[in-house]
Amino acid sequence: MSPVMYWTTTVAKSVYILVFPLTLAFVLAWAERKQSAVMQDRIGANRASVFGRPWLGFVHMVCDAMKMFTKEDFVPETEHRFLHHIAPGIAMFFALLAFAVIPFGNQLTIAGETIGLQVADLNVGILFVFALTSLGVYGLVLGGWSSNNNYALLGAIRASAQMISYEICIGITVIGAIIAFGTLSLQEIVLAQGTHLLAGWLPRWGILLQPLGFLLFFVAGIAETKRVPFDMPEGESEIIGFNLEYSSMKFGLFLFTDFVETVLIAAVTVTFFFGGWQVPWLYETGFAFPWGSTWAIHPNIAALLQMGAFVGKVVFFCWLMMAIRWTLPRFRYDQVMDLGWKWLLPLSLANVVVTALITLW
Amino acid sequence: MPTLTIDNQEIKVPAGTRVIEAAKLLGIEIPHYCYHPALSIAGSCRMCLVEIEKFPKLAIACHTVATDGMIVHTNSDKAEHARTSMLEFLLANHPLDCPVCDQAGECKLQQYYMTVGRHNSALLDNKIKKTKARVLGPHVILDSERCILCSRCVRFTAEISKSHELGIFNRGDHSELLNYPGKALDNPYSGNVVDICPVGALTDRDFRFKVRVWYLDSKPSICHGCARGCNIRVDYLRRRFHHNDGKRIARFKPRHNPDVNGHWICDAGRYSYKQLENEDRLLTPQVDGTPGGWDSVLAGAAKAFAGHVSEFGVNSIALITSASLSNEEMFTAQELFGNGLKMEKIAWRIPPGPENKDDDLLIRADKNANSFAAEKIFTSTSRAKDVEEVLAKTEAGKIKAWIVLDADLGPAFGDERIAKAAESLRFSWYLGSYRNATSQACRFVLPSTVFTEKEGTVTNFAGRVQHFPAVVSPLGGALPLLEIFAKLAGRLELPTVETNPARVYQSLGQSFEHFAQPIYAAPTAKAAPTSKVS
Amino acid sequence: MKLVSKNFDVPDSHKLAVCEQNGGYTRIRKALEMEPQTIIDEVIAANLRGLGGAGFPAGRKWSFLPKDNPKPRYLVVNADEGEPGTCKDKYIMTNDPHLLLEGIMIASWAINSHTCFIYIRGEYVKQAKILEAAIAEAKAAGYLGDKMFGKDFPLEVVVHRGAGAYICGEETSLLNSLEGKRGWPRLKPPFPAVEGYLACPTIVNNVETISYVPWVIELGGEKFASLGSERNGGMRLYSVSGCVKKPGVYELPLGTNLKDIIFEHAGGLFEGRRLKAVIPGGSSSPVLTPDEIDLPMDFDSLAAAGSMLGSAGIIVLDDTINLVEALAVLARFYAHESCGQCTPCREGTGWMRKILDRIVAEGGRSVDPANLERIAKNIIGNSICPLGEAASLPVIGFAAKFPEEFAEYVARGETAKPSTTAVAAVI
Amino acid sequence: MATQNTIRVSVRRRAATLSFWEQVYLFEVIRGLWITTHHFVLNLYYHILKLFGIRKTHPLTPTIQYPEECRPLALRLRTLHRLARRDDGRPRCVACMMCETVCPALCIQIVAAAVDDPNIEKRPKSFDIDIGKCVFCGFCVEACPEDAIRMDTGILDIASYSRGGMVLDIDRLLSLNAATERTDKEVDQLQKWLLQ
Repeated sequence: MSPVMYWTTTVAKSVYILVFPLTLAFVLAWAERKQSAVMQDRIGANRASVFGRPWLGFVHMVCDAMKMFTKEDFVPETEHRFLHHIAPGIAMFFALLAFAVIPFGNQLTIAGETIGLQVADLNVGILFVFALTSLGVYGLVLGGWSSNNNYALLGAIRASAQMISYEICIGITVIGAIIAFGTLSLQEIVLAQGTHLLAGWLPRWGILLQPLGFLLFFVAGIAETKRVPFDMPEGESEIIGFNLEYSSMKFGLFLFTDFVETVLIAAVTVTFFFGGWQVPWLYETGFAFPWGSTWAIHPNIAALLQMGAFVGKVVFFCWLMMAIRWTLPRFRYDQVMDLGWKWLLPLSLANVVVTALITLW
Repeated sequence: MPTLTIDNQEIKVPAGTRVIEAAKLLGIEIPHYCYHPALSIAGSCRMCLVEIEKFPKLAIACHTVATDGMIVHTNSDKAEHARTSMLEFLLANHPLDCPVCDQAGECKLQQYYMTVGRHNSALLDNKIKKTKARVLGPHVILDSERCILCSRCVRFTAEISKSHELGIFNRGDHSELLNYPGKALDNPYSGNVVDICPVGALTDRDFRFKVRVWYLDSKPSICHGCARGCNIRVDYLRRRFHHNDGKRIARFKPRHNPDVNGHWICDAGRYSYKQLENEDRLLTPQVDGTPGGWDSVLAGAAKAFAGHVSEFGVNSIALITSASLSNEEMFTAQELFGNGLKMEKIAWRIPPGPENKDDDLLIRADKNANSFAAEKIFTSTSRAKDVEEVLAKTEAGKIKAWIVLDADLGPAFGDERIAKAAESLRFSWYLGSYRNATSQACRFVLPSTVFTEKEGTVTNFAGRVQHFPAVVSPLGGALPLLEIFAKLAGRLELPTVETNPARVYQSLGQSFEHFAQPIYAAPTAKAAPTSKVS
Repeated sequence: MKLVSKNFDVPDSHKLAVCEQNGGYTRIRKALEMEPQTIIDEVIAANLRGLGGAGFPAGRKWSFLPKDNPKPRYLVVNADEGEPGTCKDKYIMTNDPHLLLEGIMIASWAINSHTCFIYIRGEYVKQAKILEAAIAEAKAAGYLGDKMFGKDFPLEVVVHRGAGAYICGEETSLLNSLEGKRGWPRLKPPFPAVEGYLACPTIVNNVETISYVPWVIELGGEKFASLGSERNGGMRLYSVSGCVKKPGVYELPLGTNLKDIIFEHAGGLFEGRRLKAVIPGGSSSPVLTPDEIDLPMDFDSLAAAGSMLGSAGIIVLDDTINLVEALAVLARFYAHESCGQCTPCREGTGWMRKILDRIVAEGGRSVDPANLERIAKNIIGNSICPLGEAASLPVIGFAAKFPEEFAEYVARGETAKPSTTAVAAVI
Repeated sequence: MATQNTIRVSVRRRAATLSFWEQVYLFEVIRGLWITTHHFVLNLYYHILKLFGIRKTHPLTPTIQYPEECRPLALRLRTLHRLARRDDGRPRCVACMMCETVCPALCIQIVAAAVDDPNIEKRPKSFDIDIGKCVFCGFCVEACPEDAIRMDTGILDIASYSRGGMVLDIDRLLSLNAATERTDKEVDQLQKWLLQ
């Protein structure tokens, strides 16, 4: 690969891990309002307008951002001003970085060069994702602790307890998937889902191999994003969360991290259980349907289709999580811990055992 | 000693006791308007109708004398019906202008309507119009429409003040309480008719529209207006200071004490509350007229004192004290200045003005609340008891410094004389509550609280020791005199001064037999019940 | 038979000479021979009731005087005849003042009083003058003054003219008025016999009662008593007024049938009229319907019939009289005359007047008759003096016995103002 | 008969016992999601139709676009206070302090003064209502013996840039009138005042 090409692709991919989740998160912030409105027979944000039109409420998002940036940045009297400042950055940083190992397509061939549609194809990609999401907890804990406020500290402890509890479940659930696919590399996991079952009629997606695993993962994933029904850590105005002493864009970053994490969880879920960028019956050279007919497509077009499929799947799961967020009420904290430790953890262990037994068999 | 039964309770009462009084002894309140224990029986309101067995009809409890074996039912159906119907009659021509009536909240019509009335009005006709808002005298205003013609006020002016200003005119439902033509209700006790008026007919012009009575809290106290020591009730605001012109104390009311003042107080005492929060109050410590903090002014005062003592000796200083201080303050002053600093000139006697005379009801010529105690406490050490003497010695240059305790010498000796005498002084302290010629003549002014802002006891002219509590908190930067003494003692490096009046009174009792009887409630005991004005 | 009214028709009977020709001042001479206690006993035996209206036995009243009170005793003659429908005392004082004076002398001797006040109604100007002239004549004759008929028994009789207040016919307010105070009734006890005029023992008797005393002495107690019915001794002056042919004052034995008084003595009704109601004993007595008038006119019988004899002022009302208007007139009178001292009478009489005035002027409301009756019942028994009862009894009587008269007014008022009535009912 | 006269006492329902499948939550969650999704899809369909100009009249939501459109207020709705006047223009209020006394939010402050007219005697020298504190309970209206204070102005949108601006004094309270009596011109003036 030529150096020019190398740097170009590297920069492009880096820009991607910034732009893709952030754009989607921005859209999610909008969807948060609009989708809930539509679900609840309301209209939703429609007052802010440009050129006399509310532009489906997008202007509100812009205004919100302007508000976030221009608000007074209140910093509490704390000896850990530095940590206080960087805490939201830590949370956001790790959430974004996890996207580096998530494959969003197979490969493109441009000017004879093959470009893998993944920022970094780590052979331990899955562990990398976990490492980063686990580190994301530091953002919250440091934010709560450095705020020099008992309530914030309590909120942070609550948040970390919850996230650690559910990370265990996620980790164990994914072990099931790893056993099933036999690899730690995310790209390979996706590739492994490109084959079909039942004489080619059914895509061999993770959900078919790990139906229980999917459920557990998805539930625990929502808990990881700290959103309803698991939004205890933030508890916006009711129970006071770790972000109590944050204002302006630092608060906004925490808020945004949630959306980025939503996208991340959606992307990981898709990667593990819904074939990642795979489109059923679409191969590098084109479609090959189970009834025998084929449709040849240029490989690059196919790759783009697969990228689109990935984005589509992620968007669907974002929508689903949003729908859940506006459907369910919040758990009580004891219920959260109860669910995490008494139900999800044993079930995920059972899932591993069963998966392992089946694989051995 | 007849024994009678009231509502199934037996009681033995002295001969001649009225049924209403016997019932009161049993704790049964028979509704009444015209009956007042200190006045003759009128029997006109007919509210106290009770059923007495073997009587052909209902009898009024205020006039019926209790006899042996009498069986009285105050709550029988007949008696209750009679009461309700009497109240209905009383309210038939009553204008029901409670919204503008100052009595609302302490009105017996309202009270009995809620307890024994609760009837619906059956009146379809117009009410009778009578005089409204007629000024009877300097303190009292009359609303004849509200009057229920109980004649308490008429009997008060006839029997107590013996000034006969009021009478009832016209007949039937046009009967009207008025003052006799050309005669204003201006006797020195006129305010009492407001207290005894059970309704809003006679209201206090001074209290008029200032504050609604239900915003007021009350504490018992002792009037400091003269040597009588009348028992009073201080009504004050605890919140909503936008009422009552922003002042806390709204009025004084007499408190029943058969041994001192009966049910009454004089108008001078009644309206003496006004000065307690007026503009003349001293609120910040001052040096030569310049306000300062307590610490700096006290430091200056102590320095001046110490310098003076080392130069001229303590005998060149005179303590001039008001005879209105509490027993505790006098005793502490005596301990501090007389026994502690060995000052020999403690003067408190100020001759009363010629216009002050005793009358045969309550008013005393001596306008100091505590002359009795001053004589007792200061006499042991003082060699100069008359203020006149101190003044003469000051003018002669023998006395070179004054310590004035709340005494205003202006009225007795003239403002100019005080100012001139003070000019020759090396230093002077004024510890007092009000700005006056004496305070202005003194260099160091330390503001002290008035009697409603401190606790203590006073001794009236007959030697009766009476306790008064702190009703409100000190105004501005003023401090109770005992605390000022304690601060001064600290500055002058003298033994610690006790600031708790109860403990000071204990020491006082050990030094003077007259004050040996306990006055302060034991710390655990509840406050003694205060008798109410009927 | 005529006792008190014996000399009414004699010309110049008010003059001492004429009086003495007709038997005047003979009884006093006889009485002066008797012991005072004997006289009191005679009067008790005579069943002489207080003829002012209350009917309290006069002899018993006299015997209530405290024996050991060193204060002077007073006799007060109540000549404040204000009860509507009553004019008997006027006749006595106009036509036979010396009979009254003779009675005063006997009574004073009996109760050992040396001063007598005749409290005469302010409107009785002529009678006051006659009395004063009679007293002067008696004095000149030595019957009154320092020595009564030569005996060492000084007696002064003073005529005191009232100022025209009905309430001053009540004995205690009469005493208050006599003392120069407001004519307000006093609380009882103490009764005047114990503490009356200037807190001294005082006997207050009606003119008619005192005027019968000489006849008790002349006839003797038992004979006098036998003239009337049981426990109602002697005779009585009945003032008959209203819709009769011959209104006037008739002296008849106590217990004469009311029907006989109206239809025989007073000449009956005018032609073509129907009797509607009779007020038997002055305006304050409850009204009787035509069915009820067949009864003996004495204190006990009328009380049994639910009315009272009172001052025996019989007012006859026939079918030309509108009873509601008549009642309104009465209510106006009592409201005007209520002294205003005690609550029920002051407010109740005024209230009843307001209601009745309104009923007459603009028709009534359905609640009015019941309300009137309720107010009246609330006054009765609760006021200081009997004026409250006097005002209430007629209202109760009229409302109970003639509801149809009220119904007419109510119907008129209700049709005129349906909406306001509805509001009133809600209130 | 006895049963008819028995008073029905509502017994607090016990927590519903959940079946196993309900306890699993999953299916219940899906059921809930089904409902919300149903609404979402249907509404989105109509929204899109409207976006493209089809079926404009369909009432998409019950939302009222306040303040451009207002719901008609019930006549007895408690809205901003006003002080009524007598026929001669003087305030009806006689400063009896009933409203001040009954006010649970302590938002009314009245200072009384005397008037010469013996038939009125008393008037409010100042009458301040701190709308910022008011809880709109209407007790003051209930308590008023003179029918002087009323809450019928129909004004609900009360806002100010300062705490002091939320305190309405006697002149302002007297200047308001009932929503039902208001002319169009007064409505305009009111609008201006509210927008200040």
